[in-house]
Amino acid sequence: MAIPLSTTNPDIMKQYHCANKCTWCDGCGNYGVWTSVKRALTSLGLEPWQVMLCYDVGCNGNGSDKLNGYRFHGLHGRVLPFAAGAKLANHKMPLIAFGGDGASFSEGVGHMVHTVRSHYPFVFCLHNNGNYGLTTGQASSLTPQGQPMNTSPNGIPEMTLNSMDFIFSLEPTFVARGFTGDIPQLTGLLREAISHRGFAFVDILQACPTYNHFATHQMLLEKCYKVEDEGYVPNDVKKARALAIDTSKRIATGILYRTEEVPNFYERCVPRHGKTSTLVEEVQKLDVTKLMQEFV
Amino acid sequence: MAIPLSTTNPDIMKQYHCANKCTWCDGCGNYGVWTSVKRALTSLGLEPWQVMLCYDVGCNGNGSDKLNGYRFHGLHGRVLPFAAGAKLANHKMPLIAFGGDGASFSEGVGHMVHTVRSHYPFVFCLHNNGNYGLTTGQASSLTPQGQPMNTSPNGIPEMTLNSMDFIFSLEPTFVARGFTGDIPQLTGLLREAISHRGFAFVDILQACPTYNHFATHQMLLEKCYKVEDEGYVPNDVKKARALAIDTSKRIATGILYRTEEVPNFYERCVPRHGKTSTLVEEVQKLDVTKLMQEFV
Amino acid sequence: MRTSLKIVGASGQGIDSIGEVLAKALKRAGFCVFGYREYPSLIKGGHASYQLDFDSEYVGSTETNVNIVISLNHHGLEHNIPDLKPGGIFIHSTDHWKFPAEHQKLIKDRGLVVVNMPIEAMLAKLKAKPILSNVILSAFVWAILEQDIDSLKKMVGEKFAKKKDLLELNMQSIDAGYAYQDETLGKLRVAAPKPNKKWKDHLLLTGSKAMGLGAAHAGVRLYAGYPMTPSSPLLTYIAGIQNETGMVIKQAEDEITAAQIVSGAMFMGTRALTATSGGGFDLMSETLSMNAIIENPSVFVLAMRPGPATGLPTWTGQGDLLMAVNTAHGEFTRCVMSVSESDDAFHLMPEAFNIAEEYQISVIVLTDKQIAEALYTQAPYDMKRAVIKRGKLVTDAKKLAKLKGSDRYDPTVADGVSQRWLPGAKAETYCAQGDEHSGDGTVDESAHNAIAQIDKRLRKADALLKALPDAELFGDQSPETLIVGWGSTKTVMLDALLSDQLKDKKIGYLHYTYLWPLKTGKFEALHKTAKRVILAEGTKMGQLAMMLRMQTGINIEKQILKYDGRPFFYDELVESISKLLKK
Amino acid sequence: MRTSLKIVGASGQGIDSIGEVLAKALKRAGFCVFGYREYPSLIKGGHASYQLDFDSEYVGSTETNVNIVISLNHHGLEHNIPDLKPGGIFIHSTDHWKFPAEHQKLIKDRGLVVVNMPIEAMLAKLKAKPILSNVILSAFVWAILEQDIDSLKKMVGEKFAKKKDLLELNMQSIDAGYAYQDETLGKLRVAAPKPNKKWKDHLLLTGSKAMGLGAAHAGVRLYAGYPMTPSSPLLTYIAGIQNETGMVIKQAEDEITAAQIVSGAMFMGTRALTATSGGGFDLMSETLSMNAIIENPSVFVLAMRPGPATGLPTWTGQGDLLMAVNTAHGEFTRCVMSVSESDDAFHLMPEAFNIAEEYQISVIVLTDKQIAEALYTQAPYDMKRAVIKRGKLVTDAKKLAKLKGSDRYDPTVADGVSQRWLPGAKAETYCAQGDEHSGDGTVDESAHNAIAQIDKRLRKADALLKALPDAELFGDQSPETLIVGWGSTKTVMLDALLSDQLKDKKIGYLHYTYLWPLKTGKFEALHKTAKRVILAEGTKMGQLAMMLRMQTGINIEKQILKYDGRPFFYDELVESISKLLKK
Ligand SMILES: Cc1ncc(C[n+]2csc(CCOP(=O)(O)OP(=O)(O)O)c2C)c(N)n1
Ligand SMILES: Cc1ncc(C[n+]2csc(CCOP(=O)(O)OP(=O)(O)O)c2C)c(N)n1
Ligand code: SF4
Ligand code: SF4
Ligand SMILES: [Mg+2]
Ligand SMILES: [Mg+2]
Repeated sequence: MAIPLSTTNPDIMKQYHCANKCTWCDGCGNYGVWTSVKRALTSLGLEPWQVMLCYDVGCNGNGSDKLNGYRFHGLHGRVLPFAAGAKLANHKMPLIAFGGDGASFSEGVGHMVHTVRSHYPFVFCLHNNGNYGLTTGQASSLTPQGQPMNTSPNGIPEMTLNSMDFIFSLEPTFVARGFTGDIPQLTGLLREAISHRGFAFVDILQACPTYNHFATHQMLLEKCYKVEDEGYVPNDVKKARALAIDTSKRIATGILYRTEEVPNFYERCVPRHGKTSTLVEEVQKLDVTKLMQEFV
Repeated sequence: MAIPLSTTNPDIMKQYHCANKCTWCDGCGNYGVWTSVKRALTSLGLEPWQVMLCYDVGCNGNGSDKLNGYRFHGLHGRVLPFAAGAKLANHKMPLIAFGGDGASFSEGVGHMVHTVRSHYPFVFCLHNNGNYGLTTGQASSLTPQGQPMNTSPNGIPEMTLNSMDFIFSLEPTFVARGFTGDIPQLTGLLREAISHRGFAFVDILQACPTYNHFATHQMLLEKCYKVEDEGYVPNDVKKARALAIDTSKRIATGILYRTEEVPNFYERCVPRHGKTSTLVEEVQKLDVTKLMQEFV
Repeated sequence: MRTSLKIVGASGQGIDSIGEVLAKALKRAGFCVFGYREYPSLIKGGHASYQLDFDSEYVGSTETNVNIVISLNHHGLEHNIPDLKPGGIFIHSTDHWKFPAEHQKLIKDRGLVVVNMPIEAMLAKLKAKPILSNVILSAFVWAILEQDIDSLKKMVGEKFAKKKDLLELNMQSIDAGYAYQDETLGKLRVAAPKPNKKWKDHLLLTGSKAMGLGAAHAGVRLYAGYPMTPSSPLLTYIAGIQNETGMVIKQAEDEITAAQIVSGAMFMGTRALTATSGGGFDLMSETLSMNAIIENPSVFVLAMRPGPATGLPTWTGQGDLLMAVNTAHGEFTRCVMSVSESDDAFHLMPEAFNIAEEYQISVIVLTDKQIAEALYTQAPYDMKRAVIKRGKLVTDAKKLAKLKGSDRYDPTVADGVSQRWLPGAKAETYCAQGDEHSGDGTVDESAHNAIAQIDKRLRKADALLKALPDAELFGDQSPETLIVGWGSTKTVMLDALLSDQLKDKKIGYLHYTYLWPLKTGKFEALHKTAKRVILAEGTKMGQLAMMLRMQTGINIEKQILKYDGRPFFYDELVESISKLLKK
Repeated sequence: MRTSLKIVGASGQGIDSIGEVLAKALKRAGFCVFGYREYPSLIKGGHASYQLDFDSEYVGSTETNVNIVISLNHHGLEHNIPDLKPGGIFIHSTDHWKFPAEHQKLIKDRGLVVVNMPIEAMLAKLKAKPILSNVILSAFVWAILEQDIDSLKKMVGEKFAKKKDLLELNMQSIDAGYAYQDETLGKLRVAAPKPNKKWKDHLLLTGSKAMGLGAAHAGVRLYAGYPMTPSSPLLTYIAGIQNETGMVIKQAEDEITAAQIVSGAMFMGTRALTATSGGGFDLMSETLSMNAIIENPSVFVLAMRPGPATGLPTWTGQGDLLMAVNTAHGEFTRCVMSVSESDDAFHLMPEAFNIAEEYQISVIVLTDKQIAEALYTQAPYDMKRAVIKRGKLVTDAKKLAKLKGSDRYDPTVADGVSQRWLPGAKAETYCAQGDEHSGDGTVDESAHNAIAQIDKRLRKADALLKALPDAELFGDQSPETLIVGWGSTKTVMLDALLSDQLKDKKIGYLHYTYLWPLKTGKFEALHKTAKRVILAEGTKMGQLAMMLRMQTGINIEKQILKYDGRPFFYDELVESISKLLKK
């Protein structure tokens, strides 16, 4: 996809505006993601009718009717395969999918595994607020083990999932981390993610003042730093993995890993080699006379 | 669980015998697993009525009626959570679950993720034959990428899943690898797995002469070696992981990693602290008079 | 005479806390209270409400219009004026509000009293945090209702017994709120009904909590679930009492997992429960089918909300009945039942497990958002009534020794229910086999075996149908008008039948607790003599009527259907029925 | 006069290859051939069979007894002697076999001929691998049927055209097999029916392949699936032709994924398909519900096998009808149709996609293991017949420019079908919203909006019901006996009605292709005049009868039900009907 870079256009920003009021809690990190997405798309010169935004169910998904663009808000945990199908059908249209940590590492964790290994060419934003927000604060797989939550007054008996080690075990080609407290950075990350060849995983550390009292906005502000500020080049998968996993003292944000060398799923589909049209454009009656011959 | 160790008893072996004839193809690795399981249980002095064996659906599951023991043969991809429920209900009964690579890394991969991180105390045998046997040879997530299979004549477009890196990202407490060509070793691995405190993951490289022509019995015979022969001690998770992942030249078999320090799920359930009975034994009418008080 | 009040505002503003305090205080003062919550699918904000209807007699429903509205923000001022009955009182604390013309007219026509309480000033005076405005408001309402201040203080006192510092401020807030009534406005009063001592010792609880207590009482030892409104309150409650009950609680990674975990646990012989809503139940359906062929007892709570998809996640409906009866592949016996209020929400739990174990089948227990979250006044549950029945479970060592593996799924048993023994029992073993199988679980794909086993599994439906109670007839016992319904329709219907408009109209209400297999004897008999038959249901399609027609051929043409996410309201239902009586 | 032969042996022994070679050779020789497979759920071993019934007229069914049995192992000797008609021939190569007494008696009574072919010796002489025994056997049967050796050679020749070395050996094997007939046994013959030229240019293909061709023809550009018998052959076929069709094929990680992928692809505006069996369909049901609320057209093929659970995975049945009609939470419009053989398996694919797009709903296309794997003789498909209809899809730039986002789900449209435009179209955008929503997909939980939208989505069912064709009446057009059925029952029923026993009995067969919404006009009319009504169905419960009663009140008491995993067999069905005619 050839994305027209950086034609910043105030007209476009306006087009994303929508009359519906945001309904997130005060101080919610979802506001930051919402703003960054609009900015990133605008800065790429993409108008609402040119983009497809797919939302999972959760507090994050409640943003689906708070901006313009072609949008989809489907089932809890299932946004990834829907987005994959959408992208394969019209591979020319930029697509961003959004989902929570509950959706992505519990109900839909199987899709996460297979989306990464499939290298579908789209962007995924993980709204990582460390809990099930919309269902009022249950533990997700990413909630720290000792933390009492709704339905787990004694804390969870399971180990907290090390999400980055997990994602890296699936051989991703683009991994970034942002933070809802830094909108300019997040905007930039999204722009880069959209221009990635394959599947772009963007982990967004998201404040949830209502239920997440263990990784608060304040704490994230203190711990997050930008890798590019320290001259980091995101082309070594081993280094990237170590950097992504270790969040004990500091939390690395920015593009942590990227390679443009690996063909994406669509490119690897042999039947599509040499074809320029999209599947959407190809819907018509197909003459199967030749295919019938083997049966005569 | 206190397992009576090594009371080898020919009488018990006989008790596992069942009149139904095996229906696997000639040379199928399932024969090896089947034999090892009976031997391991016998050597532990466990009679059929004392063990619970849970089978997934696949060629492996077709073994469910080829030996004695309390057995379950359920749905494709779902054996892990059923086994977890069974074990939690009667934590005193040794339990082994069996499943294929298709079941475990596609349909049921979400359960795999959460079973490992939950540390349920039972054994899982992965029948790793690198394909969907029972449905006639489709690619699984573990089939090499270039390999043409039923439904993927051009080979699969997805990356082959690095199953061991994946499993280690979930912080397992017991990881072993066996091979269907070495029944004595596999028998020993199963014995150790049964005595493990938490979730024991046993990867069994299984020959499938009918559909797997890329990791054949012969090839496995040549590449597999026993780690204990080289003085390996399976207590360092980093070393274990590296050993498990790299199968390019040689394939490490034996117990690759083990720790008995991590409490299992049942042990971490606060309401069960201090209780000695099983949930099965506790079924009776509970007087809820006290619980009603808060509502008056 | 029923009286009602309603607190409105944004989610998260404390609506529920005022509602709960007042509800309990009213109950203790001798009223039967029914509480109803409305809120959008948002964490905070949006327009939510908590309504209390109370009386000296039983109340199980909500009226459209109320005597008092307490509005916590300006949304209430915008929307809820029309909700007041003539003479009603509107309480708020938004300064300089100007009502639009049509509201001003309403206020005049209905003689409404609007009270702008200076809450901020009162808080300032008390040096209290905004949260205490809830207490002030409660106390003010308490005064309006002419209730005794000490009873309110006692109740709030219990809550803060361990936090002395907060206690004092709470008491002062009560005094302030209560006093505001006398001092500032004089004799502003809403005549409360006469209290009746009998309610004092009743419980006040939601259907979800009733169900949770029922499950514990039924011997449930493991609960696995995944959060989904309106089944989450059950999970939250059961998880909350885990340290008291000793249950194992598992918040599973998804609904399939929850269903499989409880299936595994039931298979071993404990009692285990899961609950979900429509979307999660879709995912559990394959497990339902699995349990059918391995003849594994299991109980699934299906808490309904309007679909399809996410639909109206925090609202109510009865649209999943046909799905519960027909979902999951293959033909097999299942039992579908529905709770209707706090009483059967408790008592049907042991019943569901008994049926599951006696017939070795899955039981689906329907509930809905209304039942799950409504607040009921409930007599303390009788600990003697339930009996734990485990059907053909063999535990005796001698009997176990005589069993053959092939007894487990012996297809020749008359009622289709074969002997069951548990893994770990010293006996011949068997395989719980998902493929078609012979008696001991050996795979057997022969035609004669398939027929024998399918017949076996479906014979259970005949036996079960015989054993199940028929629908229950309330009201007139030889009704001229027969109304058919199920689930949460019951309590509002019973309230409606006692209304002045309907009480002499010879109406019978036939309530279906057991919905599948469907017993139709009573319905067919009553249908013959009734002049008119009506279905009342929270659906668009009239699903119970479809099922009754399928089983009897009888078509119920008159239907009162509601599918906007709200339960039937008392006055609205009275009117709908009245209209149909004229036809 | 129909003739039949059957190859029996273990799975993996080459049964299918003999069957397919003979089937094609017979078709080319001028016969209509119907092929039927039976095999256990195992990769190799077990007892499997491939039966060919052929005639000069159309055959769409299997007889219980055959003229020739070819047995590839001793299991056949043990089991299949009773399958032969009087004068039948049993071919095997197991030396020293001794038939038990009852078989010896059968052989005598029925005048059977048992041929022990020295296959091993013949192979040795040819220096050929065991696999060529299949060719030898085929040629021998060919000779018994008095067919021309050259036609067989030509056919086998085509197969090995590119492998010259194998070709030679194959030809020698044909000669040897063919010659064995003449030389060794003299004039052993089974009189084949008279050939009829018209079949020569027909296709010989399974229902799955017919469906695959139909899907490609319908404009399907993406297929996502997960292997599950009996839907796998469709996946395998479509994947096999991907380089010719240019389709994107995705073997998904599970059925939920497959359903979501095709939903996403349909949403963008291409045509995409998935297929599964009962267990996989359970998992897809939540997606069905999702597509209902976002009004996303989609097509699901549900290939039935007997459940519950794994059940009889390689056998056939019709037990998932009620599930297809009722599964998935919430109330919404769906269309359920069923294919019945190779002709409609093709033609219903464009039809299904047209309905999906015209009504913006999900269409469930039922098939079963019988249709999926049976071999049909089929006239080449007419490339002109199908028309691609995309309903209210707006693509014109001017019209797009005029659209408002709120047109997408405008609830005021008369037929419930609002305008649809695709992501990427230069127009106002909208949200395909899983929560209840207003016209442009904004979440709207108000009562009036919920009613408007639910009404909208269910109005489509009225429009669809009107547009759908009624059931089709075959046989007598004013029948004394009315038989009702659907799916794979059709071809065997039509064969049966032409049988000597039934052809003059004034029987009409009412075949339902469209099962939901259910059109009942014809049924009700015919029911009035028919003396008796019979349901014929591959279930235990008589599901179509349940549905017809639900919709009409009419109870079909006489039912021919089969639920042992086997399809209706020709002679068996004739007999069952005959019996009921006497009642
Ligand atoms: C099948 C199904 N199960 C459960 C739910 C209820 N549900 C809605 S959102 C959600 C979890 C939300 O957590 P997360 O994905 O982290 O999103 P957040 O609200 O935190 O942004 C759940 C369990 C559902 N809608 N569907
Ligand atoms: C829900 C569902 N989907 C698909 C199937 C069909 N199915 C049966 S076994 C199997 C895969 C088997 O592969 P694997 O787990 O690797 O076991 P193997 O046969 O190789 O031992 C599949 C797809 C099923 N039974 N249920
Ligand atoms: S609950 Fe948390 S994530 Fe949800 S809206 Fe509130 S702050 Fe945001
Ligand atoms: S297909 Fe493979 S795994 Fe299955 S029985 Fe045959 S050899 Fe074994
Ligand atoms: Mg979250
Ligand atoms: Mg496998």
